[in-house]
Formats: sequence, C-alpha cells, structure tokens
Amino acid sequence: MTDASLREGPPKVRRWSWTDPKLRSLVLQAVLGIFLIWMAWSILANAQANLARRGIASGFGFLENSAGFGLVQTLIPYDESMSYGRAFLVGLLNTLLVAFVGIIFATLIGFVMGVARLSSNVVIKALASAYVEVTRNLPPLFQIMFWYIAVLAALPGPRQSLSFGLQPLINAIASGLNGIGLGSVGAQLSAFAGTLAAPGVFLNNRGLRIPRPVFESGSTIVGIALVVAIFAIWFTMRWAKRRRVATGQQFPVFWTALALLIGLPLIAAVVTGFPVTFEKPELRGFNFVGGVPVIPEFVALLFALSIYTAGFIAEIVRAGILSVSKGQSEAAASLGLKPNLTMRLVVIPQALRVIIPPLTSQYLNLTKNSTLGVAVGYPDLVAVFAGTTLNQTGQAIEIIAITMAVYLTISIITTMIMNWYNRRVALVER
Amino acid sequence: MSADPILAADVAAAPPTAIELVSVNKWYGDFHVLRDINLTVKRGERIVVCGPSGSGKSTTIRCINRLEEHQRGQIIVDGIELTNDLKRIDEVRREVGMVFQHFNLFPHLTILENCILAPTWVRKMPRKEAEDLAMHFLTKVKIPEQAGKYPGQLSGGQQQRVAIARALCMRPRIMLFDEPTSALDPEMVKEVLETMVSLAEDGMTMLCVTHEMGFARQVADRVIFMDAGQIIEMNEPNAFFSNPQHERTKLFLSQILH
Amino acid sequence: MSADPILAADVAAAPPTAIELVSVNKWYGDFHVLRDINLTVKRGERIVVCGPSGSGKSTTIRCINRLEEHQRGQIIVDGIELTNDLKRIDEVRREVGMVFQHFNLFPHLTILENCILAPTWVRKMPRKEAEDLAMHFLTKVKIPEQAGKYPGQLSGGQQQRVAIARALCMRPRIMLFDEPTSALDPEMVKEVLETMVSLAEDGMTMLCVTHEMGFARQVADRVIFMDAGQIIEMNEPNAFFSNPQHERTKLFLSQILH
Amino acid sequence: TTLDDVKARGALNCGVTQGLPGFSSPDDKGNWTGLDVDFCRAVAAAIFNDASKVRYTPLSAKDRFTALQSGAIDVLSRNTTWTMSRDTSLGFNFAGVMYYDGQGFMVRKSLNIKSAKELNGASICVQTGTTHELNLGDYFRANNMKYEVITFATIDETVKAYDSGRCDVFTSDQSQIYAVKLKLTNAGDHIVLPEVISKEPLGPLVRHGDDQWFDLIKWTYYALLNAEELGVTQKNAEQEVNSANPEVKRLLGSDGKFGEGIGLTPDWALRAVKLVGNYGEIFERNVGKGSPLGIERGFNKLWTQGGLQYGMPIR
Amino acid sequence: MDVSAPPAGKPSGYVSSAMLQQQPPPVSTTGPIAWARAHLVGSVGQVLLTLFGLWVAYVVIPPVVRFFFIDAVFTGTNRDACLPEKVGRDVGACWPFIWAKWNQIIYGFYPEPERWRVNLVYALGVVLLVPLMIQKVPGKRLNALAFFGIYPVVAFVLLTGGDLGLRGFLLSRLGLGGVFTNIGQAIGLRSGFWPDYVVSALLISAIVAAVAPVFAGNRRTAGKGMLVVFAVLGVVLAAVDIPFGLTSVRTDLWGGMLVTLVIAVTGITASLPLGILLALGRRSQMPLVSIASTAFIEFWRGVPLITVLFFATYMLPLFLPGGVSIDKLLLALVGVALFASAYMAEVVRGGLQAIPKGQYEGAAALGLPGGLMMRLVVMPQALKLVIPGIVNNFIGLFKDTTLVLIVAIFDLLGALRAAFADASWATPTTVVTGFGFAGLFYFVFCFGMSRYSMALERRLDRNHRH
Ligand SMILES: Nc1ncnc2c1ncn2[C@@H]1O[C@H](COP(=O)(O)OP(=O)(O)OP(=O)(O)O)[C@@H](O)[C@H]1O
Ligand SMILES: Nc1ncnc2c1ncn2[C@@H]1O[C@H](COP(=O)(O)OP(=O)(O)OP(=O)(O)O)[C@@H](O)[C@H]1O
Ligand SMILES: [Mg+2]
Ligand SMILES: [Mg+2]
Repeated sequence: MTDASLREGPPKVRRWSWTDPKLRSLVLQAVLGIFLIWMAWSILANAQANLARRGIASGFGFLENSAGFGLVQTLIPYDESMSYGRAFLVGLLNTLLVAFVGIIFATLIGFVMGVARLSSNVVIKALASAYVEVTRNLPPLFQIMFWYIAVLAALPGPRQSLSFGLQPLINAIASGLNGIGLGSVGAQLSAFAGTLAAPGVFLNNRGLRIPRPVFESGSTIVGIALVVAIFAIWFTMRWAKRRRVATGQQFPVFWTALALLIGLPLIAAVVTGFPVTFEKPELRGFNFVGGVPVIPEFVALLFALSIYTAGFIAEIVRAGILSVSKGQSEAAASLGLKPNLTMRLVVIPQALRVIIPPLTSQYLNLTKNSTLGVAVGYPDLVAVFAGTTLNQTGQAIEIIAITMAVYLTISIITTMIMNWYNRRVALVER
Repeated sequence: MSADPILAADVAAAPPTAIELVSVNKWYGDFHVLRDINLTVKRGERIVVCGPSGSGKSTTIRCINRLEEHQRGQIIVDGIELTNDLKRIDEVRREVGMVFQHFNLFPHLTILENCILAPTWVRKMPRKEAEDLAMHFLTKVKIPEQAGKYPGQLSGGQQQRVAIARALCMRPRIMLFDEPTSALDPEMVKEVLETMVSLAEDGMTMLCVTHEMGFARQVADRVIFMDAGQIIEMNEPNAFFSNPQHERTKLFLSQILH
Repeated sequence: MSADPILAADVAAAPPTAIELVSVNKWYGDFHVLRDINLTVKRGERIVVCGPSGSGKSTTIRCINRLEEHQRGQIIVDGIELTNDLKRIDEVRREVGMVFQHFNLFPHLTILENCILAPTWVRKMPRKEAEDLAMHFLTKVKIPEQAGKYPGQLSGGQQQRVAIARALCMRPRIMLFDEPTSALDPEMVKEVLETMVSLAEDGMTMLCVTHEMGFARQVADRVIFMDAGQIIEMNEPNAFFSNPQHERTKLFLSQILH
Repeated sequence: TTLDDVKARGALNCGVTQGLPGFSSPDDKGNWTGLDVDFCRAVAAAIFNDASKVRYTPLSAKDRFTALQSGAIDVLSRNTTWTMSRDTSLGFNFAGVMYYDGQGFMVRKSLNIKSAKELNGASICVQTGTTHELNLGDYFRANNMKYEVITFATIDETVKAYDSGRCDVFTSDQSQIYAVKLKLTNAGDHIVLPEVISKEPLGPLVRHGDDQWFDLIKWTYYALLNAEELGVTQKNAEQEVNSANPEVKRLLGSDGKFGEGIGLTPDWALRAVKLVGNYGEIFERNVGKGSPLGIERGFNKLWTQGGLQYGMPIR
Repeated sequence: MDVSAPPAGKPSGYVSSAMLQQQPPPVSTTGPIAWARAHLVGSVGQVLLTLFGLWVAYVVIPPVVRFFFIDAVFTGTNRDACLPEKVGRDVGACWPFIWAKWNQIIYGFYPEPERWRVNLVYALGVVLLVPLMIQKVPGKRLNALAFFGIYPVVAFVLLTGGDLGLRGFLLSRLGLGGVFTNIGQAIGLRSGFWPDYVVSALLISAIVAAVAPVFAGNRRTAGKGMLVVFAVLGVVLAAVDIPFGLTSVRTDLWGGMLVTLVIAVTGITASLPLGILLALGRRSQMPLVSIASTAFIEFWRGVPLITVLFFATYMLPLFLPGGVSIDKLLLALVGVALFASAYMAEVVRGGLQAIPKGQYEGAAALGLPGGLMMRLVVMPQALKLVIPGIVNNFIGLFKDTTLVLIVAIFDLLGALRAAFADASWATPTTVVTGFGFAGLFYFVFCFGMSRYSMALERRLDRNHRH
C-alpha cells in the first residue's frame, strides 16, 4: 500500500460561506472599525461646536505666561517669575523623581516581604503577613498623611536641628593615613576638611540639608578621574565575569569597584589639592539656606508610596515563587546549589514571567498614586499643573489633555520596558 | 566496555561503603512513612528498588540526599553522616546525583546551560571545561545536537536523558533514580534504559526506583522490595524474581509481570 | 460478547464508510508534515497506527476531528466533508470521540460532571439521562465509585479511563486514541488496554495510535505504519508483524519488540 | 435661558466649597449652612419661594471654574476672589461682594515676630488653587524677600502641617485664619500679623452670556443689603410690606414691578428676606457674633456705618 | 550484552520476618517545644527577629490604644468636650464628633424620613450576601440569582424611589407616537414608552436573527436569545418605572457609607464581566478587536482616575450635544467600573495564558463550540487561578471610591472631611479621630475581602488535589 509518489491533490476551491471564520472576523472587524471612527468623529465635532458656541478661549499660548507662584521642590531652577511651561516641567520632574525612586524601593521591599512570607520562621512570616495586611488594606491617602505627620513629629524645629559633621570622619581618615606613613596626604586632607567646617548636614522638620559641592577650576581632573573609575569598574566587571567563565574563580567585584570609585577621585583630588569646596547650609532667619534640601513632603510621599505598593508587590512575588514547582528547587538542591543560589539562578528567573505583568500594573499604580502627594503639599505634576495652573488659567481642556497625555506616555513607556523585559524572560516552549 | 575515564578517577578515591542506612525512621506528621530501614550499599553496587505505590520508595531515596529529613536513625553517605549541618548536606549533595521522575529540568536555561549550571557555580569549574564535560555526557546519552535547545523543545525521552546528563556533569559518585522511565514512550524507555545500562557498566554506584523488571534483571546487583515503609525482601535479581520468599512480594510480582 | 445496546442504535444508522482521507497534505509553515495520505476506514473497523516519533501520527488523527487544519485534499468523516464551515466541524466533532495522551480532563469538574458536560450542553440531554449514561460508561470502564471525585484525586490509569468514558458519553460513532497509554505506569497500562479491548468488542470504529503491539495483535483489523508524513505500510496485524515488507518497517519493528 | 432651566428643573444648582467654616459646610443634621450657602438659598427663595430648592455642588478650588463654564452649576457662590482675569478671560460675571476679605498671616508667638516684613526666608503653608499663592509671590517680591511655599490641597491638611511645625507661617484670607485657629493644638500660641497683603473681594459669579440671570443674582445681593439698610428683617418682613417707607415698598414689591425685570414676580425680595434674612442677619448667623468664628464685621459693615457694603437703589 | 560480574562480597538475600507497626513520632519532633525551636528561637538570627517583632508590637500598640481609648473622650455635644483646656487633661480621640456626624457618615444628605430605605437595602444586602458566601448553605443558584439579578433592581428602586417616568424614543420620531400613547392610556398604561419598547425589541431581534449566521450558528436561537434579553430588560425597566409611591431621592443627596458601598459593589460586580470581555478581546485573533481592547486597557491603566472623573464631570458637557446632562454618581460608577475592568482584564488575561492548550483541545474534541468552551471549561479554571489578583483589584477599587469627591459627591471620607469644616466641632484631635475611624472602616472591609479570598482559594484548591 506504500504510495510515495505524490500526486496532485484536487484543485483548491475556496467556498465562501457565512460560517467561514475568516469571513466572520472580517465582517466583525469592519463593523467595529466603522463604529470606532464614527465615535471619534462625533466626539470631535461636538467639542468643536460647543467650544465655538461658548466662546471659550483655547490654545496653548498660556504656557508662556508668567506663573507667579512658588514651588517648594524644584529640580531645575525655577522661581515665580518663570512661565507656566516651566512650572509644568518642574511638576513633571517631581512626579518622575518620586515615581522612579518609589518604584525602586517598592520593588526591593516587595521582594523581601514576598520572600519573607514564605519563610519558615513564624516571626518573620507573621511580620511580613502583618505588613501586607496593614499596608494593602488602608487607603494610600491615609498612609501618606500618616508618614507626613510621623516624619514631622519625629523631627525637631530648625533651631534644634540634628547635625552631622563630616569633619570627625575625615580627621579619623587623616590620622589613619598618618599612621601608615602618608602624613603629608593626611595633612592635606585635614586642611580640606577644615574648609568643610563641621557640621555640614542638618536634619529638621523642614527636611534634610546636605552640602552642595561647588567645583573650582581644578576639579575637571577629579571629574575625569571619576569617569576613569567608572570605566575601570566596567572593565573589571567584564574581566571578572570572563575570568569566572574561564576558570570558575570568583572575584571580589564589589569591593574592587568601591575602592576604584572612591580611590581614583581621591587620588586626583590629592594631586590637584582638593579643588572642590562645599556650600554648606547655614541657619539664617527661619531656616537653613544653601546646600541641597530634601523636603519632608518628598520623604513622606516616597515612604508611603513605596511601602503601600510593596504590600501588593509582596503578594505578587509570593504568588510568583509559589508558581515555580517545588521540583525545581529540589532539583537545584540535589545538584548541590545552596539556597540563595537556587533562588537566584533557578526560582526567581522562572517566577519573573508570572510576576512581571501584574508588577507592571503596580508600577503604573504607584506613578498614578503619586498624585495623592497633593495632600501633603508635594508639588507633583497634578498639583502644579492640573491644580494650581488650571485654577489660575482656567484652560481646562488643554491642561487636562496635556496631563492625561503625559501620564499615558509615562505608562506606555513603562509598559513597553516591562514587556520587553517580559519577552526576555519568557520561556521558550514548543 | 571500558570504564569511563572521567568518572573512573573519582570512583577510585572514594570509601568502600557508598551508602549506609541504619535504623532509619521517618514520619510525616503522625504518619510513619519509613520504618526502621537498614541498608548498606557498597561502592559500585547497583540496586533496584520496587514496591507498590506509596510504600516509601521515593521517600527513601529523597532522604539519602536530604531532600527530606529523617527523624531517627543514621544515614551515612560517602562517609559523611547527614545531620542538620548545612555544609555537610551540601557536600553530600555534590557527590550524589539525582534523576527525578518528572525530570525537573530548568526550563529557562538551554540544555547546555542546564548541564553546566552546577559545575560552574558549585564546583567552580571553568566554563569551557564544564561545557566540554557537558558535551561529553550529552554525547554519551546520544543527544549532543540538542545542546542549544530549551527543555520545552525536546521530546520526553530526550528530556529524561538530559536530566541524567545534568546529574552526571557534577561527576557524582552515587546516582539516585526515581522512576526515571515511568513518564516515557516505550521507544524512549528503551533509550533511557540503555543509557542507564551503560552507566552501570562504568561502575557507578546506583540506586534506582523502577518497575522495569527487564532492567532489574539485566543490571541490578540486588533488588529491594518495599511495602508500608519497610524493606520486605532483598535479594539478587535471579533469586528475587524466580523465587520470591514473602507473600507480599509474590502478590506484587504476579501483578507486574505480564 | 454482545454489542452495547446504547451504542448499537447509533452505529446502525451511520453511513458505511466512517472516515475517508483523500490525498491529504498538510504543512506546518514550510514543513510538509502530512504527505498525500489516503485512507478509508469502514464502519466498525479498528485500526492501529504506529511509527517513529515525529512521523505525523498525531497530526493525522488530529486532522480527522479538525484540531488541525489540512491544506490540501479531502477529509470526509461520517459522510461530512471537513471545510472551514464551523457548523460542520462541530457536527463532526460530536460524532467523533477523542482520547488524548495526557487525558485533558477538566480539573475543576468532578468525574461525573466531566462526563455529562458535553451531553447536556451539546446534545441537550436532560441531566438525569446524561448522568445515567455517564454512570453506564463509568461502570463499563470499572470506576463507577469514583464519579464524585475530582480528576486530581485519581491515579493516571483511572484518569485515562475517565477520559475514555467522557468521550463515550457523547455516543460517538468513531473513537480516536492518541497514544492513550504512553503516559501511564506499567500497572495502569494494563487497565486502560483492557477497557479498550472491551470497546473494540462492541464494534466501535476505532483509530488508535499506539505502540502496544499486544493490543494491535489482539484487536486491530489493520495496522498502519507511518514515517516522515507518509503511510509506508498497511496490513492486517498478523501479516504486518510476521512479514513486514518495507525496510523501514522492519527496522522499526525490530526496535520496538523486545 | 438659565432662569428657565432652573425653573424647569425646580432647583438652583449652586457651587459651594467642600467645607469651609462659616461659608459652607454641612451641620450635624446634614443641612448645608454658611454665608455662601445662604446666598444661594436667598436666590432660591426669590425664585421658588422655597429656600430649600437648591442643589449644592461641593467643588474644590480647581474644579470650580470648569464646573461653571461647562454649565454644571448655575451660580458659583464659593468664596471666590473677584479678579479681572476671572471676570474677563474666563468668561464670568461677578455679581457682587458677599465678603470683603484680605490675605493675612498667622505665626507662632514664640517666633517673636511683629510684622510680615520680618518673614524673609520663612516657610509658608498655603492651600492650593487660590489667589493666595499669587499674592504671596507678589508680596515677597515687592519687599525683596525670599520664602518657601508648601501648597496643600485642602485646608485641613494645610493646618495640620502648620500645626506640626512644618511651616513658620500660615496664610489665608483673614476670615479663614480665624476659623482655622479653632483647630490648632494651642490656639493661644499663635498670633495673626497686622498686615493684610491683598484685597480679597469674595462674591458669587455666573457665566457670560445670560444677562437676565446675571441681573437676578446681582439684584438679589443688593436686595439683601438694602433690606438690612432699611431695617427689614426675617421677622418683620411680612409686616414691612405695608410700611409707609416708599423704599421699603419698592423693595418688597408693594410698589412697582421691579421683579419682572429679572423674570420674577414683584415680591421676589420679600421672599428672599423672609426665608433667609437680610445681609446683616446672614453675616452674624454664619461668621459673626452668632457663630463660633466670631468675626468682626469690619469692611463688611454697611456704608452707612463706615463699611463697604453698598446696596444699589431699587428704583 | 552481558550482565557484569557482581562485586566481590555478594549480598545475601533478606526477608523481613514481621511487619513493623505504625509508631508514634518521637516527641522532640512534635509538640510546642519543637515548634518553638523550629519557628522562634532556632538560631541567633531567629531570636533577634523574634525580639524585633516584639519590639515593633511594643512601639506601635500602646500609643494607639492610649490615643483611641484611654485618653479618648466618649461623650459630649460640641467641641468643648474635646478641648484639653476645657477638660483639663490630655485628650485623645474625640468620639462625640463621630457620633454627632454619624448620620452623615452613613447616609450623607439622604433625607431623614427616607433613611429606612437605605437601612432596608443594607439589611437585604447582608441577608442575601451572607448565605451566598458560606459554602454550606444550600440553594446557591437561587441565592445568586436573587443577589445579582433581583437585588440590584430592588436596591435601585428603594434608593432612588423608582418611578423613572420612561419616555418614548422611537415612534414619536416617526410621527406615530400619539397613536400609541393614546391607545396606551386607554388601556391604562402610563406612557408611550412600552409600545416603543416592544417595537424596537422585535426589530432588533429580527436584525440579530438575520445576521446571526455571520457571527454565531443558529438564527433561531440568536433571535430567541435576543428576545429573552429584551424580556428581562423589560421586567427591569418596568420595575424601575412603576410608581411605588416612594419619594424620589436624587443621587446628589446620597453620601457617606451608602455611596462608598454602592460604588464599590457596582464596580466589583461590573468589573469582572467587563474585564473578562476585555481580556478575551485582547487575546482575540482579529487584529482590530485586539487593538481596540488593548488600547482601551492601556488607556485606563495609564491615566489617573481623577483626571478622568474631572473630565467626565466638568468637561464632558462641552463634548456632548447641547443640553445633555448626566447623573454624576452614574458617571463615577461608570468611571470606576471601566477603570477597574481594565485592571481586571490584565489579571484575567494572565489566568487565560496559564490554561494549557490541552484543555481547549479536550473541549473542542467533545464538540463544545467556542463560546461554551470558554464558559464551561476555560474561564472557571482561569478565574480560580487568579483569585489573588482579582481580590487585589477589589481591594484597590474599594479604596479608590474615595476619589468620587471629585464629582461633588461625599463618600464616607468626603462626608468626614466636610464634617471637619464644622466650626462647632473644630478641635485639635477631630481630624485624627475622623481619619482613624475611616481607616478602621476601610481596613475592616478590605481585610475581610482579603481573608475571605484566601479561604476561598484554599477551598477551591482542596477540591482539586488529594
Ligand atoms: N509531604 C508529605 N506529607 C505527608 N505524607 C506524605 C508526604 N509525601 C509523601 N507522603 C506519603 O508518604 C507515603 C510514601 O510516599 P512515597 O512518595 O515515598 O511513595 P512511593 O513508594 O515513592 O510511591 P510511588 O510509587 O507512588 O511514587 C505515601 O503514603 C504518601 O502519601
Ligand atoms: N505546531 C507545530 N509547528 C511545527 N511543527 C510541528 C508542530 N506540531 C508538530 N510538528 C512537527 O510535526 C511532526 C509530526 O508531529 P506529530 O505530533 O504528528 O508526530 P507523532 O507521529 O505523533 O510523534 P510522537 O510519536 O512523538 O507523538 C513532528 O516532526 C513535529 O516536530
Ligand atoms: Mg515515588
Ligand atoms: Mg504524537
């Protein structure tokens, strides 16, 4: 019965039938497409007509008008004589700052708590569970206000500021250098420390102030040294990995990197005679001026958002880890891998594909929840732009459109990055 | 066939008793799952364990590399007694390879990466060397050409052979197999069994839970029959199959040999 | 043994040719997986398909109930030609039962619910009647007492028998089996094969991919050997096993018969 | 027209604050009370002879203008400062000044500050979306001083932050500062600085484009002022209808048909006063001596008593 | 192949003489001491952690108890009761404030004489929901029908007063309205709505039946299905149209817990089906359907809800044909539901992805058509898998109800905040008391959901394993 010779099959006739799924999907799509286009068109037409009828001013010209209000945290230079457009930028950067740092913290805390919920130690487990239940079940607004009041209550007024000096530390280093026969360098260092004049760091209920470095002419060399150090670290990491691959030997990358990062610029600074001075915060009148401020609004918002979101992330991580079958960690253990390596090399990489999609949702949520910062006076995008600016100019359509567009952009970029990462960790299957 | 040179060196250096179980007892909660198990496996011995489902076969061999903790008695593997000391456990696990019924390959790593993971991280072997070793064993189990694929892309028999190769890459002195063929097609069973036979010929110490009686007859030095957490009967294969002593063994063998 | 009364009625009403494949060709992308398959299965015929892994056995029977689409040629099942017409596909699937290698039971439903799902929703049978029918078939595969359990609570052999009962509950005229025993323990293989033998005795049209040659000898009317997407050889079992014609078949049989 | 819409609906849509002591807040029974609220009730009384036919829309500072622009409310009576840009480019008409206010500062006594001129470098807590932020900017720039401003969404949060020591200064309309003092941990530790840095005429406003509606709101306001000036109160309004005073007669509709000019009946003002009270009564009840706030009338006295409230003649 | 030679010392056979009986485990591995050693003080690290846990409890619990109970004031009629200078001691929480504002917190501005209606709705909800949640209570189908089908209509009628006074929409445009209205009045019907309704029901059913073959199999079932849908809808509409003699209460008078629960419950019940549809849409083979669903999901996930609510409440009138005004509570409900369903869609999609292909094939091989396959086989499994994610969403949604303040409706938190503005209750601790109370409220509900879901998860899990 073997018939290996392929004879031509019957001519292929495409019969059109109402039940053909291809045709069906074509029809359905056409209907949907027409509907969507009609919706968009009618909304736009209505808006145009209404705006024209009510004679409401529109356009983006207002962005160039002078804003006239001050802002408490500005990552770029800003004062009230600058434009609304500038205020928008300030608000956007503030949102991005708290969202970015918050995402990092939330991820760290969330992973730790998620793993802790699976711990065999009852106390750790109970603490982690309590953490999740409390943070997840209280509205974020409350948590933000709680941290704000807690932070403010814990800190003294400006006049009773807690201060931390750098001088004792530097003196100690200098005497250490002296001890190992580098007295001249040590002397130079303490002279530099003298220019720092302790104390330089202040903490009070107006926030944290740290000295602002002011770079003088020779400082380019230090900068170059820093860049060199970073490159050196990069090369060291690559070399260390290659060495591990080649010989199986581990190399203390972290400590080397730390040494390079501190050592190289320090040497450069010694050679050039410490060309950096610091603008120290000074108590003048009501509060400190100068230096770099970290405001309590930011701290409270950051705490609250990280801790709140971490509660959700912990659950996601727990579910992710549970989704990796026990056989995987048993197999790793039976190969002699220690628990931390098992977690790092086997469990987490597989858990990630379960974790990442909901994690993305949480990142988006954190970013959006940062708008709640308005309750504690954090000047984020919504507070500055969709709040104060909207109120001053009244141009609701433009402002809300811009705000929505900005958030959409942020979230789409986040989603894209996460999807890209998701594809990287996705399993290859048949 | 001559012994595998890569393995031979290791085997020679080891103590003469590979595994010793002395009065081992284990409970799951209140359930007494292993009852007074005594067993001595000499180096190079090949032992097949059989018995009805739930009799404690898996538990026994999982205790041997401490995937389960036993509560009473002693387990000495490769001269090292298993206690709560994590270091010792790691040492033992390095010397004991295990092949699971469900393979438990790491799906996010390629076949080659699966094989070199432990040698590079645990034995700190250079990657090149580890890869050579891996390819050696992959060739031995006849799937060197699959090295770059992911486990999800292989057929079941191929996956099972990867699991064996992965365990061998740690160059263990002792191999434990937990029903390595029960999830396979008949054709693949053959492939896997052949691989195991060739290992057995290399003088590896092997403890194998299986119901492939052909394999037991061909390879085993001793066959152990377990029931209800106890070793009921233990004998060399010919005697075991032709002349079972215990009633329970007779019943079981009558069911399984068709 | 007499034919099953519940089945008999249906079988009688059906056209005499159960399945007809005419020059069926199928590609996966560029990979030509089925090459000009011609096959006519008469009503009540029992056919065993064998062949090496990847030869297209599964693909063939999956095409028969349109789990895969073929690109050229004709497949006529129970007098209905398979085209893109969804209605016809559903009609065909109602008449064709399929038993998968991995059972594919619905884990969220009890055994009984698994069995009555399709009869009540697709055949619109009253629930009581469907349950009676289900219990009838569950008794036939000898697990009536498991009806209230969930699939996760059964052993592999029991699960596979549930899968058979579930397919039978639709009272199909044709049954397709895709390696129904290859995921089972040796002990369980026996149970499932016995069930299939008893079905065969009832005169059901069966197309079965399996490597259980004992089953083929005992039950099959014809044995088909496939390789590389083609039917290489087809014969009645005695002739097929004792006197294979094609070189490839000889080689294969030599490997598989131990 | 708006009046037709209101009549058809059977209720006035009135935008108020989401809670500002003395101006608009729900009491224990859940009734809206306050100066701004009473104005809306007066308008409803004038239209429907029923002061309760008002639907309140509590609005935050930033929502209020959009709500009025889009027609979600008929009148915004929500301590909104009358400024030129709001009157012109946002497309609104201010109908009058219910409360003459000015922005002031509150500080801790322990700072030993006597004047706002000493506030250089201070941290200032302010509620967002008001004219206060802008006034602050102007004032500090004009006096060549620096400041740090922390802006909060609601007044409660602003107070809480000030009370916790986050800011040296709390700034707001003076009327609010008094209200807020009640919530401080130790009200006695704080003083209000003498400077008033801005003019804050707060009043009701309506959309451009419906002059009749604008007139109605405007004249209701004047009627309340005139009633106080003429001594017509909630209690005596019914009797005063028969008053001999021609001015009172015109106000209460027993002489002339002034109400018809705004689409109502001649006795519209009578209804408003009878059901809600005259301006003085409304003031005292909500923010003055009759309330926990106890604010002096100050600029809000009638012109006859040296204040700024001046009702245009009904004639 | 040759059997390799056995090693030197050939093992002798062994046969067990007697079966060993089950013995109790050694005490050291069970009992409280073993438990403590394993879980509390096994190592230095564990001891430290145990101490740390105790310390955290010590730091947190006493001050909270002190503020809310020991130092708290429980009775009083105005702010004087809670002022330290008047009371002469440190004052913690000011509970009389909560008592005074209790009605607002629970009912908002709901008119006092009508509040029994709200209470009735609460009571009915509890009576229907509790047996639904307890597995042992029989009659789940009936119960579910009552809760998901009848209860919303009853609640709607009770809360709004019903009697919507539906108007005709179709025939009058064709100039036929008068005729039917007259006939309707003649036979005692109230309005011209019902003739319109019947005509359009028939029309649409006919159209659906006509195009049915394009989308699903059978024209008769499609037409019949459509008629059933219209019939059910008709019953609902009739229910809300009948004048029961209840005073109408507009939604802008609703508030407090009532609004919080209405939004939360609506959002929760609407977001699941919508989310499922969106998830199916996103996975659809048809590019346009999938793109539209994806765009919808990403839009709602990406935009802060407050801007959307702001837009819908205050700006939408600018985008709609003149004169159209939408109930604000309805807007908030729709906004919250859509927002939640976008999140739900992603969760459900995750669950769908986890269902092995074999399940689809198993169902197909039994002849189950696509819709039934999804409904009977795939969805139940997928949803069970993602219960934690679903509950995460429910909890998030419950807390997001606070955002309706934007649409000028006072939910529980909004009512409290408005109450803070009452000068006769202005004290230093009023705000903290209010937030403490609200926090407790949200915590109780969210914690309840979280615990119930865990129990549910465990129960469903047990059904499937040994
Ligand atoms: N984690 C556990 N907790 C409680 N009981 C368990 C656990 N694991 C296994 N058991 C029980 O211990 C007994 C022995 O299990 P084991 O897996 O060793 O059997 P087995 O001989 O390998 O059987 P099979 O041939 O089915 O694999 C069984 O009765 C099983 O139900
Ligand atoms: N979805 C797919 N895409 C591409 N190739 C496929 C796909 N499914 C199957 N194949 C290939 O088609 C060929 C035939 O597969 P099929 O499953 O029919 O083999 P089989 O004869 O059933 O083998 P086995 O005995 O291993 O089950 C194999 O080479 C397989 O790799
Ligand atoms: Mg086992
Ligand atoms: Mg196959």
